[in-house]
Amino acid sequence: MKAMELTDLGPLFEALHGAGRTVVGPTVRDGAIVLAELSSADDLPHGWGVELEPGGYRLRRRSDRAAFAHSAGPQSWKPFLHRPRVKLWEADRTGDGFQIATDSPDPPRYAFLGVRPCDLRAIAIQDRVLMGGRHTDPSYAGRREGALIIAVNCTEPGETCFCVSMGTGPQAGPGYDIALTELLDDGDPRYIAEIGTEAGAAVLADLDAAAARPADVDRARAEVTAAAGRMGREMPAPDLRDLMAGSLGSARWDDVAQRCLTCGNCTMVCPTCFCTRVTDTTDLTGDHAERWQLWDSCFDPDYSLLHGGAVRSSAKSRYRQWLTHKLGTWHDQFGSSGCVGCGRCIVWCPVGIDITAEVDALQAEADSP
Amino acid sequence: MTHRHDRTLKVGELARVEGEGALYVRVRGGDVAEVRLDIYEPPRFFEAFLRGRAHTEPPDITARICGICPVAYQTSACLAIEEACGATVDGPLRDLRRLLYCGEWIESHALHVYLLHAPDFLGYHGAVELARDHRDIVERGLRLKKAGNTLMEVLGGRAIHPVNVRVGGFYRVPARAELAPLAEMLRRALDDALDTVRWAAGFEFPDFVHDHEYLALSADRYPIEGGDLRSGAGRAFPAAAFEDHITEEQVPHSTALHARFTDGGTYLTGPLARYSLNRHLLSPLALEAAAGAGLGAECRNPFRSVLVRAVEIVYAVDEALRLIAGYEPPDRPAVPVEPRAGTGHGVSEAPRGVLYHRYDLDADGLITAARIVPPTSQNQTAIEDDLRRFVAARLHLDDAELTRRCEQAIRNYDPCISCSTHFLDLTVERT
Amino acid sequence: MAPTLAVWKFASCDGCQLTLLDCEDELLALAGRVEIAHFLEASGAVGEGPYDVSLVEGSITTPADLDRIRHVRAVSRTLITIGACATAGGVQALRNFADVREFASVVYARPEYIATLAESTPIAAHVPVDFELHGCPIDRRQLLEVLSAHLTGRRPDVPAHSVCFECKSRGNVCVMVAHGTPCLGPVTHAGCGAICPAYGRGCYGCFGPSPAWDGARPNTRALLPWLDMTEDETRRVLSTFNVAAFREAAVPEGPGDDAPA
Amino acid sequence: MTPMTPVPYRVAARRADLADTVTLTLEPVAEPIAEPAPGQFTMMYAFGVGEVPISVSRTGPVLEQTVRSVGAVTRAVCATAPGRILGLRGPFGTGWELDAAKGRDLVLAAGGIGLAPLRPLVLAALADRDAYGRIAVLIGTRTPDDLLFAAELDEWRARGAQVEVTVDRPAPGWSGHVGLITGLVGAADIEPALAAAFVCGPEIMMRVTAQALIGRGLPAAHVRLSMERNMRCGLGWCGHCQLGPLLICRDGPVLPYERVLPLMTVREL
Ligand SMILES: Cc1cc2nc3c(=O)[nH]c(=O)nc-3n(C[C@H](O)[C@H](O)[C@H](O)COP(=O)(O)OP(=O)(O)OC[C@H]3O[C@@H](n4cnc5c(N)ncnc54)[C@H](O)[C@@H]3O)c2cc1C
Ligand code: SF4
Ligand code: SF4
Ligand code: SF4
Repeated sequence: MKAMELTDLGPLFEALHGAGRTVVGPTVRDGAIVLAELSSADDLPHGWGVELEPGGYRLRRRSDRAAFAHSAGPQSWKPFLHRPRVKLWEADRTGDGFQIATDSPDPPRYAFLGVRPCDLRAIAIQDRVLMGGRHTDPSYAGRREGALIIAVNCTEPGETCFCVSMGTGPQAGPGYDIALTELLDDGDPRYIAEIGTEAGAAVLADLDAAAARPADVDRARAEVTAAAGRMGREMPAPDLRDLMAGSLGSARWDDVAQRCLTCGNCTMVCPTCFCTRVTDTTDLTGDHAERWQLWDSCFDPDYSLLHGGAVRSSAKSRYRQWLTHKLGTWHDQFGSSGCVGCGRCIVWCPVGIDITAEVDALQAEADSP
Repeated sequence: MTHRHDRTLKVGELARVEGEGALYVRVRGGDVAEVRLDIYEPPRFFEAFLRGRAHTEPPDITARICGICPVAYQTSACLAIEEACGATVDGPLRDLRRLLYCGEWIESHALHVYLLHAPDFLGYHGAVELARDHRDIVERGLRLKKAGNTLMEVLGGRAIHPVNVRVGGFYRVPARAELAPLAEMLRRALDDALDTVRWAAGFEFPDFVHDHEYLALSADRYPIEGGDLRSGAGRAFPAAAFEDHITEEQVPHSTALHARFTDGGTYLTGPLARYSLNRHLLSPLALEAAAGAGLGAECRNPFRSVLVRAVEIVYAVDEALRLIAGYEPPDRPAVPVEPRAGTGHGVSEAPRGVLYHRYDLDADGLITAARIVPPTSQNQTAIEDDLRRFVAARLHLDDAELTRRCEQAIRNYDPCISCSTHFLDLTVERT
Repeated sequence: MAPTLAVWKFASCDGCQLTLLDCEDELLALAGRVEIAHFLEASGAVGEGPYDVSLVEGSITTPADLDRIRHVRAVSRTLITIGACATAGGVQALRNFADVREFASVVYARPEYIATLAESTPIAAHVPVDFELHGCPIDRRQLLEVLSAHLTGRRPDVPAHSVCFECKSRGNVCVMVAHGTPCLGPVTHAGCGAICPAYGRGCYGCFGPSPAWDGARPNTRALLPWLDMTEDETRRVLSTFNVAAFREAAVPEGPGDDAPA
Repeated sequence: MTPMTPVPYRVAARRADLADTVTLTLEPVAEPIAEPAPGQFTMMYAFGVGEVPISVSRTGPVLEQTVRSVGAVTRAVCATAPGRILGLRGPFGTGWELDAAKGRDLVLAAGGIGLAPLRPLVLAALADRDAYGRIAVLIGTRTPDDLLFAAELDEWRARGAQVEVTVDRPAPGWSGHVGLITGLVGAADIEPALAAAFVCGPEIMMRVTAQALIGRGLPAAHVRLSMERNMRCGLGWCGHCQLGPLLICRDGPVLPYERVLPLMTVREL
């Protein structure tokens, strides 16, 4: 398919807004690059980069005007598709029982601008969990089906990124409507736009953009390929699924439990973590009830509650659940790894626990006689 | 005749006051021998454990002295520490402080007028009982109260013990857009506030006046978030001279600390004092409301304090609207406050009156001594004096009625007993 | 017969019981649903006990209060403690780590008149408590949740997880990771809605320690080195409104976090 | 209507089986849910209180569920009076797959409330009596007073099942077995090598019972257990019911013993 060149994202915003879409993309707020509704290309974080380390995130000024050279931020697209709080229904008491009302407001029609390849894969993984089984989560599906995805190939991996070893980047895999590659020279960035779907083609057709020059297309490819060599981290172990299954009794869990706060940040920032809890509430009269679905985490003490106590009461067992699910049993349950290598759990862990280092240690323990 | 020559009146648990207190009246030979407002709020030792804390901590810590007026504590604490460190907060940051404080005035006054005080005038045990007959009135009071709380929630993060206040200013200042919905809410509250004044003007007020000297802050605007002290008798001094002019001492035959002027005079602080000394600074709308309610240049009937509070609600709402309209976000949320050795004093007008803080800091900014004088402890002498006279003129009433009237008289002062950080504990005396 | 509600106060600032009056939108509905039989801050009418639900604010600091809390327990079918004072001793528990006589002499001219205990203790240290609602002050929505849950007979939705859960759900940027601002959120009980990080400051722990697992202490020690504070600063940040609970949580003995045997 | 919306069912009858256990007969108010297979469960909703997973204890034209009151939701469900409405979602999970045991002897072993999910299996086997060999029902309870469906057991016997009961603590007048349920395994009148086993109860009880049966020569591949984990959705989305690689609401609750054994032996998995 033919690639196009965009010298300015303004018309793209206009086209998306014109089509009634809410554009969500990166912007600077509170000392970080967050995802939020954008009103124009000016809201993009032009000239901002980030410095990442375990437990640390800092914005830094770049010498150029790049809008997408900042690797994964504190959120993924999860809050927009798989919202932290969803009201499932409400009910009112009647004579002998209750009457349930489900109001399903029309989901927003999003255009996600700047979806990084790792996050693109993460969306596919959540699709599998929430829409790919016997039952479909209507709230997720409604938002997902209306979303147009404009991916950005990664030319600037961060210090905590390891998409290459998870096979999810830096080149966007399937699932995008449009994929951009940002080219930086002096002045404003240019973009090579590749078409993934008809919907994407239709958007681009409106822009009356020029076809990209082959040299630029080659350069875009080369920069993405080069990025693959600059990953800040690498996930070790050839077969994580086997390693996890064989490590349930490992001593490393005791070690990590000394450091882990069970605060749940890793699961909240993870773009694939999907766990929710359901809470049934009433008002003071007791005649009106609601059911809400809220983000949950395997680090919550009540997560594994049975009558008589929690199955996983220790921190050790809860960290083990998170890691072995993510890298191991996810394959059994949903046919892929649950980790896309975005590095968020490393950065946003307040005490810098590094998933790749923990796997390293488990591997070393498994290798030692 | 119901009255006896010797009798003792005890109200074990005062209702509708903040905190826990009791009233004790002893009549001997037809004369009032003793009137005591007992404070049995257990001592919490704030001034003691503030020693050794960092200069950044008093706003959060002293807020916990009182859940009814935390902003007052936070403000006086900030002022004192800023003075000690040689920092000044002015311009939009000072305005934001005042705006937050307006929220506390609106909330606290609405609480007192509607939930604590009005039931006395209308013959109900409390607002819930009042609501059974006059739901719309109580709902109006709750709406006003909520407006105050919402203001504090937006600016402070929450209404009780706001988290956004720091020495030097705030942690985060609002964008203009965040204040817009507040203005809308406050415009509606203004109608409720004006209705409140009209409604309270219709109460029946017992004939009773006092002649205490008034003490309040004075500033270029109606005093709220700071100023110098001024009295009705012409005394004028800055916060730094508070302890020169005012002493807290133990009076013979009594165990509560009583604040007086150093020269021995008693005084009263609070809405009546503020109004009487600063009436000219009220906004035109508030002034008009006051006049319409029959409030003159000065008000010396403590029962009419409910009316003055209602006028101050009008003022606080009006003032909040003015501050929001003129708000330009400051370029930084706080001015730097570098610790240094020294002493600082802070006063502000809590809803119940002047609240004084002093801190001595060492070079690292650690507190070496702290002093906090809340309004209720300053007013204790005056309250007891008034009660003595009030009771003496009503000895013909039977115990139940006299008790009821006394309780109402106490509530005139909206005493906040939780605030009484260093009242003496009277448990010993009560046995 | 509507269930009866009583509100009691011990050593405290009144803020937690004020939270009940701060439920402006629900107060009259509540009054229609329960009989508010004993609530001195709101009404002079005192109904006869026993009471179906008692909300208890404040900590135990005087000999007289020791007797009074036993009485309150005896006249309450369900006893719910509200706030850091009642659940952890409050800020006044700082005396537990100092000489209370000396404290009294700083504040009072005649300390010998002060009838006070050497320690400020939570209600649960003296009588059985049916439910503890944390916070300094408690959160209004949580109070309503506890009351409506009680009236319906369901488990209140008051999760014991960390403030970080709420912080991330709310979409805050983590002040600890992104700004280097010390934050106690990871070891603090959720409930406030992560207000402090939303206002750009670190959580100061006013909801008390979040249990790392049912009833156990959080891994505070593992967090401390990451706060990047001096020893004195660390001691101070853990010594505020839940000082007794956090001090216990940070004791440097045994593994900070392991399965109970 | 979404998969998270409860379907209204009326309580047609309520029978107090034990001091803390109640069997409810449930009728759809309008559209019914699909007919559950023995071993499947529903999510039962009590208005305003909450929702919990409960297995069916009778299925077919009449739907019954047997609930032990242990907490807020089960208390509310148990207290629901005839004529009143509960919500049901489901059915969810795997069934016992009785068909796979055609021609074999059957051993059904239950601990406590675990008899409830096994009851539709007993009824199904008895209804198709000739399709199976001998049928042994082994029941362990705490005391004779905790024996579930006591009135029905004789009928099961009369229809050709061997029913053995053991109690942890006998009461005066108890003449039956005393001790762990494993003590009954030897008494089951079956040909182990040609039998299939279905076990439901506390995890530890299921493990030792399965071991004892296998010890008698019953092929491990023919042992099935019903597992229990926290559940919030029943749909495979909420994550709560994970047991290692399994989602119990989707892959279970009924699972082959050989599949769960390695998972059951890991502490806190
Ligand atoms: C597949 C399956 C089938 C079941 N079948 C039956 C049955 O037929 N009869 C019966 O009496 N019980 C059955 N249970 C157990 C029943 O679900 C629990 O007793 C019930 O959830 C307890 O809820 P509660 O609110 O009354 O108790 P609480 O102890 O107050 O529980 C609080 C919450 O914890 C969770 N929880 C607690 N215990 C369990 C548990 N055992 N399983 C799942 N979540 C739990 C629930 O979310 C519950 O709302 C079954 C459980 C599962 C998983
Ligand atoms: S816990 Fe805090 S808010 Fe509540 S009473 Fe105590 S000091 Fe006040
Ligand atoms: S700011 Fe504090 S509460 Fe929020 S995620 Fe970070 S560490 Fe947790
Ligand atoms: S963030 Fe922490 S300190 Fe701030 S209000 Fe919440 S619990 Fe209290």
